[in-house]
Amino acid sequence: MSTLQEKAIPVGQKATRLVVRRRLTPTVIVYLALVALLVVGSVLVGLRGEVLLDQGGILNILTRATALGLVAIGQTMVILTGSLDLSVAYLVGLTSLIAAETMAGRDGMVVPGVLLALAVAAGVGLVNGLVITVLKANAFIATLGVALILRGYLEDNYTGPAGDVPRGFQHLGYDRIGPVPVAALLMLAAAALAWWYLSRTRPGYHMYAVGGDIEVARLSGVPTRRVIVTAHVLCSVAAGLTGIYLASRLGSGAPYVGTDAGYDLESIAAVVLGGTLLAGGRGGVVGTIGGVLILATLDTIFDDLEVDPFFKDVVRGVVLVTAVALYARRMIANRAPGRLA
Amino acid sequence: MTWRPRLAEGTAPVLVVLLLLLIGLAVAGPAYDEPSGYLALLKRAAPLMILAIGQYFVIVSGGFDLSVGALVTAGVVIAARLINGSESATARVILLVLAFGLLVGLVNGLITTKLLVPSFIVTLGMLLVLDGAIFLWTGGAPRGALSAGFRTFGRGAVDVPALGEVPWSVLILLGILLAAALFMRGGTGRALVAVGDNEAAVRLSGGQVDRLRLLAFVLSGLLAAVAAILLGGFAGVSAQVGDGLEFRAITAVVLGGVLLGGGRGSVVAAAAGALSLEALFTLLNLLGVSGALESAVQGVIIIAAVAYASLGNGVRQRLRWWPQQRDSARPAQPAAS
Amino acid sequence: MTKRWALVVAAGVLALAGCSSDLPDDQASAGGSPSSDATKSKFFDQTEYDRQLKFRSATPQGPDGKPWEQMLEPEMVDTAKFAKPGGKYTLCFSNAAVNNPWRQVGFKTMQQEVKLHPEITTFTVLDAEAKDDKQISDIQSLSGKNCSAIIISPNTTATLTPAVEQACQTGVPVIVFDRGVNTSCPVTFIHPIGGFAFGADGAEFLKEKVKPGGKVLALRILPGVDVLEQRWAAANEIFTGSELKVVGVEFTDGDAAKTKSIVADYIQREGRIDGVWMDAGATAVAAAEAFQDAGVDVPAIVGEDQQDFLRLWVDENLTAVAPTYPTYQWRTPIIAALKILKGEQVPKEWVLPQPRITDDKVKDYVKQDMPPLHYAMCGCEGMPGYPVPWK
Amino acid sequence: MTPRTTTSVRLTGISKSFLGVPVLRGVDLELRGGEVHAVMGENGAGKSTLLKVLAGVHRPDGGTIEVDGAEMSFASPTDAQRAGIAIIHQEFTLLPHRTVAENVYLGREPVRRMQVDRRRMVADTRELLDWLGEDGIDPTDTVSSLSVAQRQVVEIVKALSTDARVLGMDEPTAALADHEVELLYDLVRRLRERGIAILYVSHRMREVFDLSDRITVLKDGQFVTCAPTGELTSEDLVRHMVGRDLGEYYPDRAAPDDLGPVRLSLRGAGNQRLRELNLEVRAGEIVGLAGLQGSGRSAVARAVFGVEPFTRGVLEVDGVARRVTRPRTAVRLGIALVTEDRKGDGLALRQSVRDNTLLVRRAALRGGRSRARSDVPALLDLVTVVARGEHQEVRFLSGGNQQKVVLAKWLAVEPRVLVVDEPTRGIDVGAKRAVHELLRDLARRGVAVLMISSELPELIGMSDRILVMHDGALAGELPASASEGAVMALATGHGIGEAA
Repeated sequence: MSTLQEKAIPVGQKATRLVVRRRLTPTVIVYLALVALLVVGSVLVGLRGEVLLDQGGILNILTRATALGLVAIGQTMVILTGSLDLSVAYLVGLTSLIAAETMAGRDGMVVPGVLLALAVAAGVGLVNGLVITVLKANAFIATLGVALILRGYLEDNYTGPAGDVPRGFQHLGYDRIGPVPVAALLMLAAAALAWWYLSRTRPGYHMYAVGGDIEVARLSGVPTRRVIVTAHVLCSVAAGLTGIYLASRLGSGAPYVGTDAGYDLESIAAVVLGGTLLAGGRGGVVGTIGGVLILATLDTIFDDLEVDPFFKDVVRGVVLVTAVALYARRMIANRAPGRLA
Repeated sequence: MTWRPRLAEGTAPVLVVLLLLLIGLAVAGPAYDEPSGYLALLKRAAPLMILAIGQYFVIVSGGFDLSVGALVTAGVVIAARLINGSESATARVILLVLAFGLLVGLVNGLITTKLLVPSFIVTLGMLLVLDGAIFLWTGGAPRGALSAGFRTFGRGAVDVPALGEVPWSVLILLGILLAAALFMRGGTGRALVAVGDNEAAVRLSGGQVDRLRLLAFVLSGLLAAVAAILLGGFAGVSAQVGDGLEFRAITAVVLGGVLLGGGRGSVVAAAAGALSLEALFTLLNLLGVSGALESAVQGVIIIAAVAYASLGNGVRQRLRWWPQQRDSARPAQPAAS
Repeated sequence: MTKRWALVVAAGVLALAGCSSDLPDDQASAGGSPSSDATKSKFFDQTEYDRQLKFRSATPQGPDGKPWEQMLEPEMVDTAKFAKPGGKYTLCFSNAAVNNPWRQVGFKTMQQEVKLHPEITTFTVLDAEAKDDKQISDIQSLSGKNCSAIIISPNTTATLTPAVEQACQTGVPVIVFDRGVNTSCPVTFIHPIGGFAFGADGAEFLKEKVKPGGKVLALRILPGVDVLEQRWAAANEIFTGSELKVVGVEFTDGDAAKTKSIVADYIQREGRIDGVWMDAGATAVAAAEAFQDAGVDVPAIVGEDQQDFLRLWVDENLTAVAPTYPTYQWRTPIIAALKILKGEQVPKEWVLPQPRITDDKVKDYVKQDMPPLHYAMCGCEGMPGYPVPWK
Repeated sequence: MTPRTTTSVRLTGISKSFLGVPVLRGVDLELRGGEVHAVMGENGAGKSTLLKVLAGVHRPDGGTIEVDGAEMSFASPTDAQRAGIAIIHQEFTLLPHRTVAENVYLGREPVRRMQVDRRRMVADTRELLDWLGEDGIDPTDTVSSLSVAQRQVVEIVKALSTDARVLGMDEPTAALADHEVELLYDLVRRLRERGIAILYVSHRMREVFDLSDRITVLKDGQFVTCAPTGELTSEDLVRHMVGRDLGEYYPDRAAPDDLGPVRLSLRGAGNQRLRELNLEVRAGEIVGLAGLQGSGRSAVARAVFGVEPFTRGVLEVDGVARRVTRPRTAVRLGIALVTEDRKGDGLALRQSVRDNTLLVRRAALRGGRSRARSDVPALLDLVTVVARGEHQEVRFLSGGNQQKVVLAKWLAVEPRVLVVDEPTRGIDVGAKRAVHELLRDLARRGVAVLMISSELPELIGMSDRILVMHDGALAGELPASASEGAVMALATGHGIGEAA
């Protein structure tokens, strides 16, 4: 193509810009911010004569990241697919109860308890997915509706913590290797699995495609409905894993363990903080884990500094908006001029 | 083309639902034999309806406002602390609360339009900031007290000729609803809907997209402040007065057939959605449905409403559209080859 | 799935192979774990009910006028092994939350109590923001700090038991107050008499004030919270044995607007309500206002010791009673901790008196300058600096 | 990986209805390997539906599809792909944030040991690109970094990667500039040489004559005729398509004394993409603005309208120098812009015809409420919109009617300068003619019209004079009825000396 020659210079420029852009993806920014936060936090905590990243500190950060991390991994998948899940918080509570009640203190029931909890979670995810794809309800409303239904079920059937987890199973929640909790490792393993799934497998590719442009995906032969349903099932299963983990940690199931922690909005915040586009199609689990670690680190630093819990909320809100504003600026700067408006 | 009364797209179902609920109320509760029962319902529903009207502006222009619940709490807590029982401070503080709502809306809108952060995230952040900041300021729990004058708007009633005692909140609601309906019929209102539909088209038609969206957030903030005044007036100081109201308002708007993502729906329907929601709660209460199942019923209903809107609508539209296309086509002529 | 289980197994093997676990040893949980049927059973417990009702009339031991230092039928335990003379104590406190006015008033009272004791050099507080999981981490991290004593106000009973056990195992004295845990490992568990007494106080009042056959409306915050369930269980017990007619039991979510709506509905539906029982007083004012707004007299009503209710009571001359769940109990853990660290005996279960405010005393508790949601039974009026921190 | 042997496809008696309304009524079509078979017809004639039936997007209600003599039934696009049929849709079907290879294999990613075989994907994509001679595109490039033409190539590679031997193209040149169109022609011819059967759907007469071997004409869902291209004239085609003779295409030009004062003038105007522009448009005339895509002709429109404003020079409206830095200012000065992307930039599709008609008036101007009610029907009559009523949502209108609504929206504010960018893109012959007449009518009423079009016959037919752009500057001016050759010479930068 002869005409390409006259474009040779701009293409060159574009290439250098691309390199810069690749270097500073939101994921990279998140981890740079995490490192900066750790440094600043260490200094601030150090000024009080304490150490942020001692064994206890690391343990704290990782423990706090575990449950939110698991939920956020699932949430990443649905958000990447262009959807959203507001039902995870109640689902975490529900699955913790199912696991703990099935186990009822018996060692032999651990596996059935876990499997049943995951099965129920998958079922809820399936409902979410089907309501969105078949009934064509907006994801926000669909999952809000399912959340309300779950809430009704929980309120109607439970009056507080119930069920009992055998001691053997509690090791999942309490064991650690050095300063690293086993559960955090499992969470990271789940993240790795999700990363592999999203960036290496066909269904993962299709999630990006559906989130990027559902029409394009459909015309290209991507089974869009199946992809959305799968994303929701996986998200709910991740919430189910969170419920199981919390059951092991709490020793029983607790109906409001998910909502008290605000896992619905907080997981969305973590995902977006991690650089995933709320509209879908761009981002990934690696960034999400970074986002979760930032939130967990902030929490730990604030605890060490004994900051008023209300102040924490203020900072969380500001951090969230600032981060997303930063990503938005980068996107505009990088966007090729094309469309009129 | 003759003008005829016309319901905006998606309005009819919510009116049917509302009618059914009101009939249900009349059957289930003796209190709803007379107008005063419905007036009481309207009074109760007024804050949510006003919130829904505010939320409508944001949703129809393509956004979300998750901060209204926190803003209601903030409004009540601020008013209580500043008034501190003093009657003379009332008027000043009411203006201040309204200004605060306006300011929060302005910040939401500016961050959304200038920094291009999705409104979902902006208002989620604002929710966190407000929740934290307000209690940081008051040291954890509400302080001070509301004056009787402040509470009149949510609590009191006024004699209206021919109607008798009408609660202030109902009058305020009707005023706002009327203003909102007129606003939406006017140019700016229509342009706001068009922004939710196609921002670029409005911009290239010379519209000020950012200013319109900003306006939507400001209106939402302002109306949340009004709702705070009514709720604070109705029920007094409470630290959790606004809990969950954002989701309830969004639910109401969606129930009213307004499209999430913007571009379609009427403000009257959004308010009707809120009234339906409140009527539903009252009906469930009258029927003795346990509080626990209430949320489950609510969940089923909003899913059904949205599914009906998107599924039912598609079918109806196509039925309507295709024959029309045929009419407009030229009469077929034999091919001359 | 197999993969993941392999990981779990591997983790288990690692744990066996000497990797550390923060899971407390089994024998520590002498109280035993709750069985699922126990927590789901009816909340009424005759023995405990009788015990609490008896406590109400028992004479407390301890200094007069300082109910936070008094104790009912104490069973003292020796704390010599925890004695750590010389002062310079670091007290650590894992708080469930400060998310409601009751906890706010309590926490401020506790902070002021700490200031009264120069031997406390550091008071470290971790706030769990009402998250069980965070409180477990908080307790873990407090266990790792050099605390002289750990005070815990658990977010929920069952779920925090393992964490409390874990804290016990560090050898540092552990003090639990407000809600309990299912283990006897803490040195002392501090609480007012309890929910049955609270519920009974209100119900007995209505039984006395409302004419037989009168209609009573019971308003509850939400189901499932053990303390609140006990209150209702006791009230229900008393109502059942009376000639009162309970026309409705409703949950208000602690939402004033909802409360008002519910009460208004009942006034319309029943024509007349003769008594209102509440399991917590936060929305008592809203309930009373519903009557005022409907243009009828406020009937006999049960509230709590919040200022807004007490003021309304005095101003409107209500027929009312205010059982309390006194916030002065937040002073006691600090006092107990210091006793323990000095090697003095403390009760294994430190039951505090739980007064109720009646018509004759109500004026003493009204403090015009305090915030509306301030709890009168804070035991804080005599503290230096009062009333600034509470305002 | 190269396509296998040639294939032939035969559609017989295809019919398809949507909710009882027939769209295709017994259409026959035969397609051979190594030919370019054009399908023509007005909008609504059923071209796109036919293409979608072939692609497995729609299932026909009746009729048969045979591929190499074997009867097929396609339940999905995947089925059609398996039979060697692939479609390039009118809109781009690429994900901007994904790489070329990921886009090419979207939905059909090769899998090896549970993972997407990325190496193979990239290698195969590169092979296809090489086969087409498109080595300027790297399979690992992100699509957002490619030019429009390059994206078109990726689209074609995507279709070919399915092993397609039958390629359906729906208005493939719609988004391309003239020089890119030439490249596409080249590509299509190469595909033909390699034995691919190409079904080519287009509105553009010239393209069809340049490229196709045979032409099938559809009208109202029915087969009208099929003939070798050489046996048809453009007049024949038009007659077949509309069922009547449209006669001369374009309305009369302006007479010299129709011209009024200068409405719009640029002196030394420029910005990042434009250099030293000097031009004038008078009341009553239509000035054509020609140029290859990328020459800056649309940039002039955007600059005049304040989207990407001029940073140098003077812009005068009615003789007064103005700074137009945003569309709002332009609108208030009486400048109107009909953009090339009417769905993306021009209309709020879910809003009613009425609301769209009043959009500019409401968005940019104040007041006028009382006048609005009586105005709208008159405006819609003027632009001859066919709709169910003024409350019908615009998305349910045909492309031509939508474009008329766009024009109505501008007429509602009575502009003095009207800039139209590709005003007839993708609309049928009848609507096209209506738009042409409307533009001329506006000129007669004293509007200064600046018209941009990549369809040279249209531009030449409509304009009173033609300005040609090349590389961000004016290359020259040509009188009415200049030849296409003369325009192209200037546009490609060859004739600058002689014309200036």
